[in-house]
Amino acid sequence: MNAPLLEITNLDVFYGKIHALRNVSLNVRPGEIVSLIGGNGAGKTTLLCTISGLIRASSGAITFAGEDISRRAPEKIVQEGCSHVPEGRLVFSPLSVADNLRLGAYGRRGAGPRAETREQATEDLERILTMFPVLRERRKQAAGTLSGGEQQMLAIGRALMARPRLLLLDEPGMGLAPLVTREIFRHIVTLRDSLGLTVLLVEQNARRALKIADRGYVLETGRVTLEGPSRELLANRDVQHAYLGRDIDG
Amino acid sequence: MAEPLLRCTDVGVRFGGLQALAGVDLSALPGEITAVIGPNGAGKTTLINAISGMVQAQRGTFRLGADDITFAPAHERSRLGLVRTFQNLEIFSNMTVLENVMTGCHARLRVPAWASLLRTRASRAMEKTIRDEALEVLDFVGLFELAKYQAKDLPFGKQRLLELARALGARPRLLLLDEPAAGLNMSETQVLADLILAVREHFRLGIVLVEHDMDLVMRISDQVMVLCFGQVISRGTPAQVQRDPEVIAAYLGDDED
Amino acid sequence: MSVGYRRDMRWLGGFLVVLLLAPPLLGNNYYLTVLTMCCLNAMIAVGLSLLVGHAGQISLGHAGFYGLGAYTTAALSTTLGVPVGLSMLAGVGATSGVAALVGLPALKLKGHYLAMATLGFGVILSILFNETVGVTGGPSGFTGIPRLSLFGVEFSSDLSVYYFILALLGLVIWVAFNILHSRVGRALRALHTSEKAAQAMGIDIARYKLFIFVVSAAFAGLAGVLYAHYLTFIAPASFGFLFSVQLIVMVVLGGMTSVPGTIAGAFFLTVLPEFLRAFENVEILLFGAILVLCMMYLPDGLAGGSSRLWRLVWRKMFVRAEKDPMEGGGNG
Amino acid sequence: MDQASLLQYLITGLTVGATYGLTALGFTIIFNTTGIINFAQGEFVMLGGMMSVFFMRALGLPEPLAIVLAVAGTTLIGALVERLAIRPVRDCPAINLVIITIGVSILIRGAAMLLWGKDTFALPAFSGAAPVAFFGAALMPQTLWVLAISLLILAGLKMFFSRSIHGKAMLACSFDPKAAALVGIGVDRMVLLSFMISALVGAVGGAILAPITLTSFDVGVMLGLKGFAACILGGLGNPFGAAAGGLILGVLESLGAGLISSAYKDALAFVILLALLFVRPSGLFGQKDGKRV
Amino acid sequence: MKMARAAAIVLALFTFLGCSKESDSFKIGAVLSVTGPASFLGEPEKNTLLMLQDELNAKGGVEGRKVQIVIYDDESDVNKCVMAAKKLIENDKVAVVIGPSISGNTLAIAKFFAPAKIPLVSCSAAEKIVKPVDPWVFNTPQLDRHAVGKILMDAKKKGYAKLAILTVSDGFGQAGRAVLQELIPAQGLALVADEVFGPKDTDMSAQLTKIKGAAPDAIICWGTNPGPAVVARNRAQLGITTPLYMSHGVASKKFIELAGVSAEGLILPAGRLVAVSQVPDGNPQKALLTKYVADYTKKFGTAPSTFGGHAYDALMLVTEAVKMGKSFKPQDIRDNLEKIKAMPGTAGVYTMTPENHNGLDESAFVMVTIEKGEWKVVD
Repeated sequence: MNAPLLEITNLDVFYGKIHALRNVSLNVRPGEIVSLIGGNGAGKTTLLCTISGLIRASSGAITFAGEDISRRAPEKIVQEGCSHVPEGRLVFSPLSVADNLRLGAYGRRGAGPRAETREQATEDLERILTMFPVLRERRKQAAGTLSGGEQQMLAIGRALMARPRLLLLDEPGMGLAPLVTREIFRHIVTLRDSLGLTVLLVEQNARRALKIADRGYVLETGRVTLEGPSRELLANRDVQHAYLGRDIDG
Repeated sequence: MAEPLLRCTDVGVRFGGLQALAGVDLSALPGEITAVIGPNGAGKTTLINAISGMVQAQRGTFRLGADDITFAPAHERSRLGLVRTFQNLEIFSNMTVLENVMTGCHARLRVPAWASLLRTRASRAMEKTIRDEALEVLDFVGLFELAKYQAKDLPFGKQRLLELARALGARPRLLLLDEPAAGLNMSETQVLADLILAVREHFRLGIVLVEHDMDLVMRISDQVMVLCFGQVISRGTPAQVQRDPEVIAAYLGDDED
Repeated sequence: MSVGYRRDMRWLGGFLVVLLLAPPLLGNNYYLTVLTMCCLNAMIAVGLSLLVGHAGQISLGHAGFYGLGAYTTAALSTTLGVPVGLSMLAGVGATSGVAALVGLPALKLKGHYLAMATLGFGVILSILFNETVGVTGGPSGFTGIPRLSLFGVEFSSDLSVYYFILALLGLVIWVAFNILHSRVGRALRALHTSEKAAQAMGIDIARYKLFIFVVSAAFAGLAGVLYAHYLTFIAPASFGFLFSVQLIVMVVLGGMTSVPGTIAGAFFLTVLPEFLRAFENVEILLFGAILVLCMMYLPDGLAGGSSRLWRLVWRKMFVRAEKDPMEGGGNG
Repeated sequence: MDQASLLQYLITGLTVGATYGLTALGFTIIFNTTGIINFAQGEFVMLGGMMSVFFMRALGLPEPLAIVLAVAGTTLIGALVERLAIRPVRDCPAINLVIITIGVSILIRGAAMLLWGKDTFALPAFSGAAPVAFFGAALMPQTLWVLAISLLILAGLKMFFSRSIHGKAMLACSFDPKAAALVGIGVDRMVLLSFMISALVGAVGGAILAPITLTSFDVGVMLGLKGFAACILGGLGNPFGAAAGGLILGVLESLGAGLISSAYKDALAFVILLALLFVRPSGLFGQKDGKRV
Repeated sequence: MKMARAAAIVLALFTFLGCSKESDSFKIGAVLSVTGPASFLGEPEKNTLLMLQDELNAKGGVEGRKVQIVIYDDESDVNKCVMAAKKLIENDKVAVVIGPSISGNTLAIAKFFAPAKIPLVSCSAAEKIVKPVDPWVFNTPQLDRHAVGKILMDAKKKGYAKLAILTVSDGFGQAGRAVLQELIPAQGLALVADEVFGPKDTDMSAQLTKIKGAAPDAIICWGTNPGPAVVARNRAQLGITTPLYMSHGVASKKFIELAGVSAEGLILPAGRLVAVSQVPDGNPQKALLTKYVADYTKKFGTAPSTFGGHAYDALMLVTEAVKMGKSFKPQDIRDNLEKIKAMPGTAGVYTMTPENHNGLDESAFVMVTIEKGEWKVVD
C-alpha cells in the first residue's frame, strides 16, 4: 500500500482550558475518502481546523505529503495542497461568485512550486463552472444571495481552485435539503474518482458519510475510539446505537 | 375540527426583484404539528420570518386565534403567544442557561421598567416567579443540572435544547421551530423528536416545524406542506407527501444510495 | 441570580465604606478634589457601561449630556435665580428629555453609524456651549455658579459636597445593579447578543435601547449637575468630543460588563494624569503607552485582570478548594 | 449673493474637503481589511506634513525629496503600528482594537510634540503662491495639486479594490478572516499592507495639504474626527463614498460659513450629516445593510 | 473579595501621595498650560520662570532665601488646572501662585485663593479676573480693552468708518470680540461684519469672502496662532486689499514666519518686547527688555514672546512685594503687591492699587506693523 498523504500522530490540542483532542492519530492515503464521525463536541471540527493551521496543536505531528505542517500558517498549508471547506461554508458574501472562485486560487499566484499562470487559473475557473453549472448561471451575483446548497458548491469550488490534493470537508450537508445533500455527496465521489482527490470528511449524518467513505474514524470526547473500513463501522452495533439511529432511508 | 390557531392567507414576500413567497396559505391547528419542507431557497425560513414578524410581508393576512397580527411587530406577536426558535442558534451566549430561559419569560409578567430600577417588592416577587418557572422548564427539557453554566459553554446539542426551553419559557400558544435538528446526529435527533412530542403533550400548543431531516418530519408531524420556489407544491399527511412525485422530483430525490 | 445580587450589594457596601473613610486618611483638599472628580467620572462611566457593555450600543456623545446637565443647572440657578435643588432636577430632566429626542432616531442606527451619530450630536452640543455666549458664557466659561445647596442649606465645605456626591454615586451604582439583576438587564443583554432572538422573546428592542440610553444620559446629566455646583465654574472645553472618547476608554479599560471594573477604569484614568504629572512633557507619551499596553495585556479590562490576579493570590495564600466556581468572574 | 462668492465658497470647500476625503480614504482601507476604525489615521496625515517640514528644515533637503522621505517614513510607522500594537492582539473584540488605536494616536502625537515642538509650521507651495483668477474667484495652484493628487489616489484605490485580485483578497479578510486564510490569503500580510497603504495615503495627504492648511503636531485630532464623519457620510467601506463624503463635508462647511453663520458652520455640517443618517442609515453610498455591526 | 479589590484601588490612590518636605526656600507655585492648545502661552512662561529662578538663586535668592518654583502643567484643561491649584495650595504649601496661562482656568481657580489666604498672580488677560477686584487675585498682561482702544484710535485717525471683525471662537477671541462689539459703536464706528473661526480651522476664505461682500474700510482679526496667519494668507490669496488689523495675540516671530509675505503691512498693538531695538533709550522698560530678550534667546535659542513676559512680570512683581515687606508671609506679599508703584515690567509700567490689580494702561502698547518680515513701531 502507498504512503499516507496525511498522517497525524499523537496530536493534543487545547481549546482554551478544554482538552479538545487527546492523543489523536490517524492517516489518510491518496485517493481515499475517510470519514470522521462522532457526537457534538467530540472534536471533529477542531481536528480539521488543526490540520489546516487555524488552531495550533500543543503536541504531536501532522505530516502532509511527507512534510511536517503542524507549525505552518494556514495560507502556507493551502499552498501545499491541503484545502479546507469550513463548516458553514463561509463564502465571501458581498463578493461575486466569480470573485469568490478567483480568490480560491489566490495562494497560487506568484512564484512557488505550485504556482500557476493566468491561463491555468482561467482554465480552472472554467472547469469549476462546468462542474457546477448553477455557479455559472450566477457567477456575477453576490455570493450571499445564493441558497445554502449553492453556497456549499461555491465553497467546494473555491477550495478546488487551489488544486488541492487533499480536501477537508466539514459538514457539507448541514442545513441542506436531502436532494441537495445527495448531489453534494455525489460530487464528492466524482471528485475522487475523476480527479483522484483525497477527502477527509466530517458529517453529522454518519450513515450517509460512511456510505461513500472507504474508511472511518469514530471520535469521542477528543479521542479516537474506533477505526476501520466503512462497512465494518456501519455494521458495528455500538456505532449503530450511538450515531446511526433508525434507518429510514434504506 | 378545531378552529385553526394560526391562519396565514395569501402570503407574498418580495426582496427586490426576487419573489420569495407567493400566495402561500398555512393554517396550524392547536395540538398539531405542521411541518414545512422544501429545497433550500424555497422560502421556508422566509415564511417563518413573515409569520414571526421579522420580515414584513407585502401581501397576505395573519391571524393568531382571534387576533389579527398582520401588522403587529415581532415582539408584539411573541407576546400574543407566537414564539419561534432559530436555525442558526441565537442563544444569549453571555448569560447563564437559567437567565436565557428567564429572558424567555420576559414578556409574560409585566412590571414597569422603573420598578426593576428601584427593585420594588413587586419586581422582586416577579423575579422569583420567573425564576421558578424557568427552572421548571429547564427541568422539563433536561437542562436543570446545567442552569448555572454560561450558555456559551454548553455543547451544541444542549444549546439546541436551551433554545427550545427559552421559547417554552414564553409559554407560547404556537411554537415555530426553524430546523431544530440541524447539526444533530441521528441519535440526538431521536431524543429531540421525543421531546417535541412531549412538549406538545405537556404545554398543549400548536407547532409549525421547518426541517430537512425527513426522519424527524415523518415521525412527528401531523401535516406536511411542501414549498418550492416560494409556492406550495404539495400538502397532506407525511405519507401522502412522501409519495407525491412532484415532491420526490423537487426535494426528496429518488432513493438510489 | 440573587446570589449575584447579594455579592454585588456587599461589594457596593465595601466600596462606600472605603470611600467614606478615605477623606480623613487622605488628609487634604487636593486629594479630596481628585477623589470627587473620580466619583463624578465613575457616575458617567457606570451609566455608559450599561449602554455599551450590556446593551451593546455605543455613544460618543456622553460628554455632551454631561455638559447639558451642567449648563442647564448653571443657567437656571445663576442667571434665573432658580433654587439649586430645583435647577439640579431640571438639569437631569432636560438631559433625559434631550436624550430621548436624540435617541429615538439615532438608536435605529447600528455600529459605526451610531457612533458617528452620537459623536456628531456631541459635537453640535459642544459648539452650542461655545457659541451661545449669552446663555453659556462662551469659551471662557460660566462663572459664579452657586455652591451646592438643598432646602436652603448650603454644603459649605468640600467634604460635605464630596459625601453628597458619594451618596449619589452609591445610588447610581445601586440602580445599575438593580437593572443588571432584573428583567431589564436581561433584556439589554439579550438584544446585545441577538436582536432577532430578543424580539422573538417579546422584547421591544427599540424601547429598551431608548430606555437605557436615557438612563445612561441621565446619569451623565446628574454628574454634570453636581460638577457645576461643585466647581462653581464650567467651560465648554470640559464637555468636548475628547472627553466622550475618554469616557468610552474608561468603560472599556475597566472591563465593559463589570460595574466595579468600570468604576476602577474611571478612577484609574482620572488619577493617572495626576500620577504622571511628575514626568512633565513625557506624560502624554506615557499615557498613550499605558493605554495601549493595558488594552493589549488586559483584554478583559482592569476587572478581568484584577480578578485573574486575585484568584492567583487567593490560591497562593489560602490553599483550599474554591467553593463557588462562579466566583471572580466579574458581573453579568 | 454674487456668483463669484459662491464659486469661491465652492473652491474653498473642495480644498478643505479634499483634506477630509484623503483622511477618510485611509480609514476606508484599514476598515476594509480589518473591520476596525483606526483612530490614529489623523496622525498619519500629521506625520506626512510634519516629517516633510522636518526633512526640509533640519536636513535642508529639497521639497520633493523631503516629501518622498516623509511618505516613506510614515508608511514605515504604519507598518510598525500594525506589527507592534495590532497584530499581537488581533483576535480581541473590535472595540479593544479601536481603543488601542486611540492610545497609539496619543503616543504618536506625544512623540511628535517632543521631537518637533508645539509650533505650527508652513510648507512652501509646490508651484508658487500666486492665485489664479477663475471666473472672479481666486484659485490657488496648490488647490489644483491637491485635487489632482487626491483624484489620482482615489482612482488608484478604486481600481485596486474593484479590479485587482489583491484588493479583493483584502476585502475578503474583512468579511471573514478565517475563510480568507483557508483560501490561501496571508491575513497577517494583508492587514500589514492595509496599514501601510493607509499610512501612505494619509502621509501624501498631509504633505500636499501642508502648504495650504499649515501643520503642527496636533492637527490629527480634528482631521481624524472630520475624516471619520466623511467616511460615514459616504458609507463606510466604499472608497468613492469616502472621498465624496469628504468633499461634501468640506463644501457644506464652507457654504455654511459663507451663507449662514461662521460660528455654527461645523454644527450645521453635523446637523445635515445626522439628518442624512436618519434617512439613509448607511450613508450616501453605503450598502443597504451595514455588513458589519 | 470585591471589597478587597476596591481597597486595592483606593490604595493605589494613596500611593501617589508624594510627601512634601518643608524647607527654608521661598516656595512659589505655578500652574501653566505647558501642553495642550494653549501651550504657546505656557511653554515660554515656564521657560521664563525656570530661567529667572536660576538667575535669582545665582544672586543669592530673594531676601536671603532660595527661590523654589513648583510648576504644574494643566494641559490647558480646566479640571487638571483645578487639581493642580489645589495641589499647590494643599500639598506644596506655596506662598504665592503664578498663572494659569488662560483666562478660563484662572476664573475657575480664582475663588480658592481668598479662603487659602494665598495671592494669585495670573498670566492671563481677561478683565473679569480683576474686575470686580478679588483682594487675592492679580494679573499681569495688558487688558484687551487697551489693545482694542489702541486699534480703534489708529482706525479713527486713518478715517476708517466701517469695520469688520473676525474672531477666533476660543476664550481669547471671545473676550476680544465682546470688547470690540462694545467699543466700536461706542467710538462712533460701524460694525458691518462679525465673523468667527474655529481655533483648529485651516481655511478662512469663506469668512473673508463674506466680509469682502460687506465692504468694510478695515478688518480686525482677533486670535492667536495659527488662525490669524491663515487669515493673513487667505486675505492675500483672495486679493483683498482692505487693511487688516491683528490683535496683540500674534505678536511673536512665529506669526511672521507662518504668514510669510502675507504678513507684510499688517498693523497691530504689541508690547514693546517685540521691537526692543526700536524702544527709545529713555524708556524705563528698555534695559529690562533688552536683558530679558538677550538672556532668553541665549538660553532657549529663540526670541521670547510677550507671553513669557507675563510670567516674567508676575515673578518680578512677587519678588518686589517680598522685598518691600521683607516678609515671605502670603498676607504681606498680597498687601505689598497692592502698593507697587511705577515698576517697569516687560508688558509695561505697573502701578497697583487696591482697586486696580492689573496696573497697566494703554501706554503699555505700541502700534507696530510688519515690514520685510520685521516688526516696525509706527507711533
